[in-house]
Amino acid sequence: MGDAATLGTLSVGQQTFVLRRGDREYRVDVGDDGTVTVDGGSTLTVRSMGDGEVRVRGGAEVSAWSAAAGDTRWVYVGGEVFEFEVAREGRSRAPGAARGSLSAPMPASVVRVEVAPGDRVRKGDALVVLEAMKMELPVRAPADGIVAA
Amino acid sequence: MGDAATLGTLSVGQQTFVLRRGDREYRVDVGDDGTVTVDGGSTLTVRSMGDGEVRVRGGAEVSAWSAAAGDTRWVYVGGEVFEFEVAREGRSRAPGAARGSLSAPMPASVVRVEVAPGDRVRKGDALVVLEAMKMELPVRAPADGIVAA
Amino acid sequence: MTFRRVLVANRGEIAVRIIRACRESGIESVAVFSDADADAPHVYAADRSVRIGPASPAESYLSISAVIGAARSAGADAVHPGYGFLSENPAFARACEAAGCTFIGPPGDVIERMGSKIAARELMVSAGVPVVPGVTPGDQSDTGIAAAVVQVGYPALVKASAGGGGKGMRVLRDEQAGRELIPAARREAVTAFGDGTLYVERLVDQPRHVEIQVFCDNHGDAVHLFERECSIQRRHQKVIEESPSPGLTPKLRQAMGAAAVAAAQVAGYRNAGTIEFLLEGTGDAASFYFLEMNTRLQVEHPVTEAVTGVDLVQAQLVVAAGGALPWSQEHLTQRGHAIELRVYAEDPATGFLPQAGPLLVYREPQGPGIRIDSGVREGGVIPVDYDPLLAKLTVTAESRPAAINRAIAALRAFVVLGIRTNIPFLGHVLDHPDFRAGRLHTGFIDQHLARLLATPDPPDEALAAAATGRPSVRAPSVAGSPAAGDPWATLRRWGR
Amino acid sequence: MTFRRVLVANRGEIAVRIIRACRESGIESVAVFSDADADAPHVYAADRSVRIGPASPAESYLSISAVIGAARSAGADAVHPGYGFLSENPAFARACEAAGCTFIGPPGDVIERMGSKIAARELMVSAGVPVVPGVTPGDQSDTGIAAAVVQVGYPALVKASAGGGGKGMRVLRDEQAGRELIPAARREAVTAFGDGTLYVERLVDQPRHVEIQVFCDNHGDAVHLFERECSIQRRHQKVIEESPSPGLTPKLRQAMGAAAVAAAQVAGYRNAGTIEFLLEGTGDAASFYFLEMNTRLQVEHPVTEAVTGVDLVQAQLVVAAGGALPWSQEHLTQRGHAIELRVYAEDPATGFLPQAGPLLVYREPQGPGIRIDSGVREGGVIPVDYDPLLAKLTVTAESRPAAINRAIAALRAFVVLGIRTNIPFLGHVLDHPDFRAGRLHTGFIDQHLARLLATPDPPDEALAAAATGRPSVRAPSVAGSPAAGDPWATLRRWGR
Repeated sequence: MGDAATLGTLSVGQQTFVLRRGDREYRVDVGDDGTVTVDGGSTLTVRSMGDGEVRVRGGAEVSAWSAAAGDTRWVYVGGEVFEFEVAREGRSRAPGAARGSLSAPMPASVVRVEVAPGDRVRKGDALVVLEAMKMELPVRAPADGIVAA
Repeated sequence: MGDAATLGTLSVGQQTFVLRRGDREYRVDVGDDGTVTVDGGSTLTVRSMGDGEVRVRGGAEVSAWSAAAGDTRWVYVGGEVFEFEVAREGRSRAPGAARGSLSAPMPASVVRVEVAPGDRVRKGDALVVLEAMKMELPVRAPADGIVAA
Repeated sequence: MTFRRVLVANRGEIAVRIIRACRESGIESVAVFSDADADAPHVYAADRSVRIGPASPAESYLSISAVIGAARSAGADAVHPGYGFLSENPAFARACEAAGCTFIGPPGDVIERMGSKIAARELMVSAGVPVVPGVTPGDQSDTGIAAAVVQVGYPALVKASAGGGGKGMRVLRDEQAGRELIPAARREAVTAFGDGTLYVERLVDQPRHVEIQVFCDNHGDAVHLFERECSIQRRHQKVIEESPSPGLTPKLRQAMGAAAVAAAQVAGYRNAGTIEFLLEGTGDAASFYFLEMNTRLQVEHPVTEAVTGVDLVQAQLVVAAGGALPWSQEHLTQRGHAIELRVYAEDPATGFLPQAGPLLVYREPQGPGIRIDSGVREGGVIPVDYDPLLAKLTVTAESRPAAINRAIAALRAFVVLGIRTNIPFLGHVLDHPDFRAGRLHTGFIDQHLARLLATPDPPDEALAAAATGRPSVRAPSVAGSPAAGDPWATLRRWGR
Repeated sequence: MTFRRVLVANRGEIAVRIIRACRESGIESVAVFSDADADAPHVYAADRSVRIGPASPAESYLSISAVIGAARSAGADAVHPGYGFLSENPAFARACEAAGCTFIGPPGDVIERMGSKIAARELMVSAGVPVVPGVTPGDQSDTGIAAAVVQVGYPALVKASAGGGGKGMRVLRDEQAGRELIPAARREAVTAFGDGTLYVERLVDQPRHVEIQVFCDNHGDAVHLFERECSIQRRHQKVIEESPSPGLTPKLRQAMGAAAVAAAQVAGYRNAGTIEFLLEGTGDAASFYFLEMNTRLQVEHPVTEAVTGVDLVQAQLVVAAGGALPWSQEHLTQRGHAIELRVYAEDPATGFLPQAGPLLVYREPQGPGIRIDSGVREGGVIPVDYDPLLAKLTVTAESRPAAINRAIAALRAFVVLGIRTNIPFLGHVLDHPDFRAGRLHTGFIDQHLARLLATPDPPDEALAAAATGRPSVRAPSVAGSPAAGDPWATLRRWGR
């Protein structure tokens, strides 16, 4: 599978996702240390194996597989498939200096670099413009932050 | 498998590789249109399927698989495995303006961008410095050229 | 005598299956492909390949002239039609022979005769094979059909004489229903088969669909290879098949096998074929009725291969080339238990609607007793143009309970994301108490639909994976070797 | 009675195999792992897992206290030892029982008795099972051993009484050779087994290695499951096994099966075991001699499963829990032909030297009649610490020629790059005229080595692929979802 290319690092806080399935919404908080809580419940720990497989440890450790297509998140776990829509994502709860990383959605060529190390960026600013499949794709900052050297 | 990330495009010419196996050397010319000749022989056409598989059309079209580890190139075709050492590579035969692309050896974070669009670079110049596995990895120009916008 | 080069006039898993059999038999294989399939697995599997047209089946896999043209240009001396597409088209069988290629299947006139429900039924009656009480009314008007329905009795089935696969089929439970459903059945028959002739038969309630694999050579020998239980169907199409049938006694198995061989022989059959029966009742007292004959390799042939240990496709190649049947009836054995699960890109929750789209993640299970026949790969796209069968998972074990457990474990290791499939649904069927108990009938899925569709709430693990997993979008490869020119950026496909 | 939770005291493909059998039997599985295997497939396959120590086998998979500790902490009620490691260690079997866990295998005293070549041989002689003419000299001095060699006659074999796997084994073809080789054999025996006792026997020239699978329950029943031909060996270790043996007549098969059952019964055997024989000569007149008993599941058990249709590991779980044998001798059948190929990370060109390194590309074949047992994955690293078996490819077909063709086709679809393997070498063995003709003996590989090692010059396609393929270096994942925090950059492993 095409790995996404990490293009740089940004200072971002903990991420909160709101995922929707049918008429239910779930709040998922993702820490930068691989911990996850769902609707404020008990903590799970996650690791990506790099090929779609995700090891999730809540009680026992289990394998899940996930894939994203647009706003849809596909997940396979325990013989069942779940589709979620991302209702909201990327809200920084802690505006502190935790490090995350930012990745391109697919292998692509860099057309323009819009920022320089040290620049202060705001959520939504274009950082880099990529070209793939004959289209220019801006990669935007998911949160306010400072471009690392 | 981790796809390498293409970080930018450089103007490079046709590539010539010298591959060694035992005491034999082979000259392989790779055009930017996917054509390949071996030791000046008849032309083959190649396509990468993105997961290690390469479709090669000489007479019939066959599948081969290849992987690189350092200077070693591993190839599987027709039930046999071949290991080649890259004795020389990247010599630009036609110094014209054909476009190639340059890729990072593995998914990694960009630590520094050393060049700007329009810069003239010489073979061996560091273009970008990546960080992966706690090491800084410079990505160098494979040929003289001009950094594309 | 053996073939030198076989053209495989099909796509997907069955084309891959046939190409493998050719390779193992020392025969060259030629794949054909439409523009939608230029990089499909069956094309890569073959020794050579020929483009036969655009994605539209009518202009490619269903085009006799395109396929025959490919066979000529590739120098093939035989054609394997697989199933579906042109496999039961007598004109195609004749066109192959006219082009100097052996058609790997029965003669065109046998296909034609068995393709007509009326002619096939008459033939079966003449051979003493039991048939469901039914009639093809001489008066094909609405009134004539309605009268025939009264004659066979309610509930009755009205269906296209020329057809199969459930098209043009209607169940009439009272006189009122007939007024609307008889014309509807006729219209659908005309649309699907170009022939509005209707056939009326008594509906066997809660029947089992049990079929017998037969095989005949050119030297007068014929054998059967036991039964396949195919009662688990949705939209009148099979999704789970197994052998042995949990509902067959040894005595009934023997009687059905003998009837199937008699049916094949009276039809003048050649090569691999299947006699489908409806089974009514249980135990030695159960009745079986001839339903139809499929004059080709079945989708579910792996089930028979698993329990008998034979290779049906390699045998097809031998017998079509004039060789003798590789087995005698007394040496064929049925051992263990096999279950095939058809993995479709379809959405069970919306009436099993076929799905098209990208296979973002596609991981097949493997291990002891697991066989996968597939014609797709991760990163590929399932086109809208064809049957949405992704793969067949066939498990074999010592007993039916062991096979069910193995199948459930294998399904849980079959990961497909990016497109809806029936994988979880199949798991729910296998785990249903009635399935485990062998209480099967063709209405099983409809009867238990609500329970089979029930999906648990997502566990926290699913939400954690959804929020943290990485995008799997597969883009055209644009990366070359490090510090090297990148031909891939400019060359993704060459003209063929 | 059935087990609730089984600890699998092994790694790699056999651990995965046993875990699958547990799952399909409704039994929870517990994997153990060393630090080299924290993310190995067998760990992911199990329901839970326990770290047992550092990479060094002595401190992990060979450590009785570490494994027993894991079994206790996980609450396991049984332990499956797999093969190798602690599987034939009587102290481990006893330690399991002492810890309240059933050892899935024979009692410790049976392991001990059959582990001594001398005691095992005496037992066989008492049961009327033929043995190779040989002697354990009372005088174990160089002179005493040399005298025994003269007594059995040249060529003679001198080997460790305590050992197996070819360690401490020397062939003496004349008196001269003995002066150097007898002390060498003793030294190696001491090093490998801590016991320098030597055993001298007549060397059977060009023997075949044919073994019989046996299975005994706790209720006095014992069966054999026919033979496995294991003559294709390198460095005295099997690499290709098949069933039926191409050299066995029905009469000989019956005689060897009966001898194997007698051997197992006189040994007081329980569970799955294997009686290894040397076969000399051909036809009904061939002689067979007891070689040794393997008191555990064999690496090559899939060959037997393929031709008999049984699941040996699931049967081990049933029988160890006190259940009756699931089969009777008269219902067991040997059908079709199966060949197992052991895929090793090793370099045939340098004496089959084991290899360690990354699996840059690892693609397994699949399809009808193909079974893969593996314990590795693409992107994984083969550690230096353990046996370099990557996978077992087992093919099944109707006949031996069909199985050979299937195996060759499957090997050509088995792509492993980044580490040297014996895959092309195995293909050369299968395609050798003497292999196809069934002219097998334990010296086959040595005899034909030059031809088997010959590699063609690379075709232009290979060079084109080498120059244009992309790097497959698999780095730790550092990419998160788009525009999202990336936990992977900081969390690649948590402590266990």
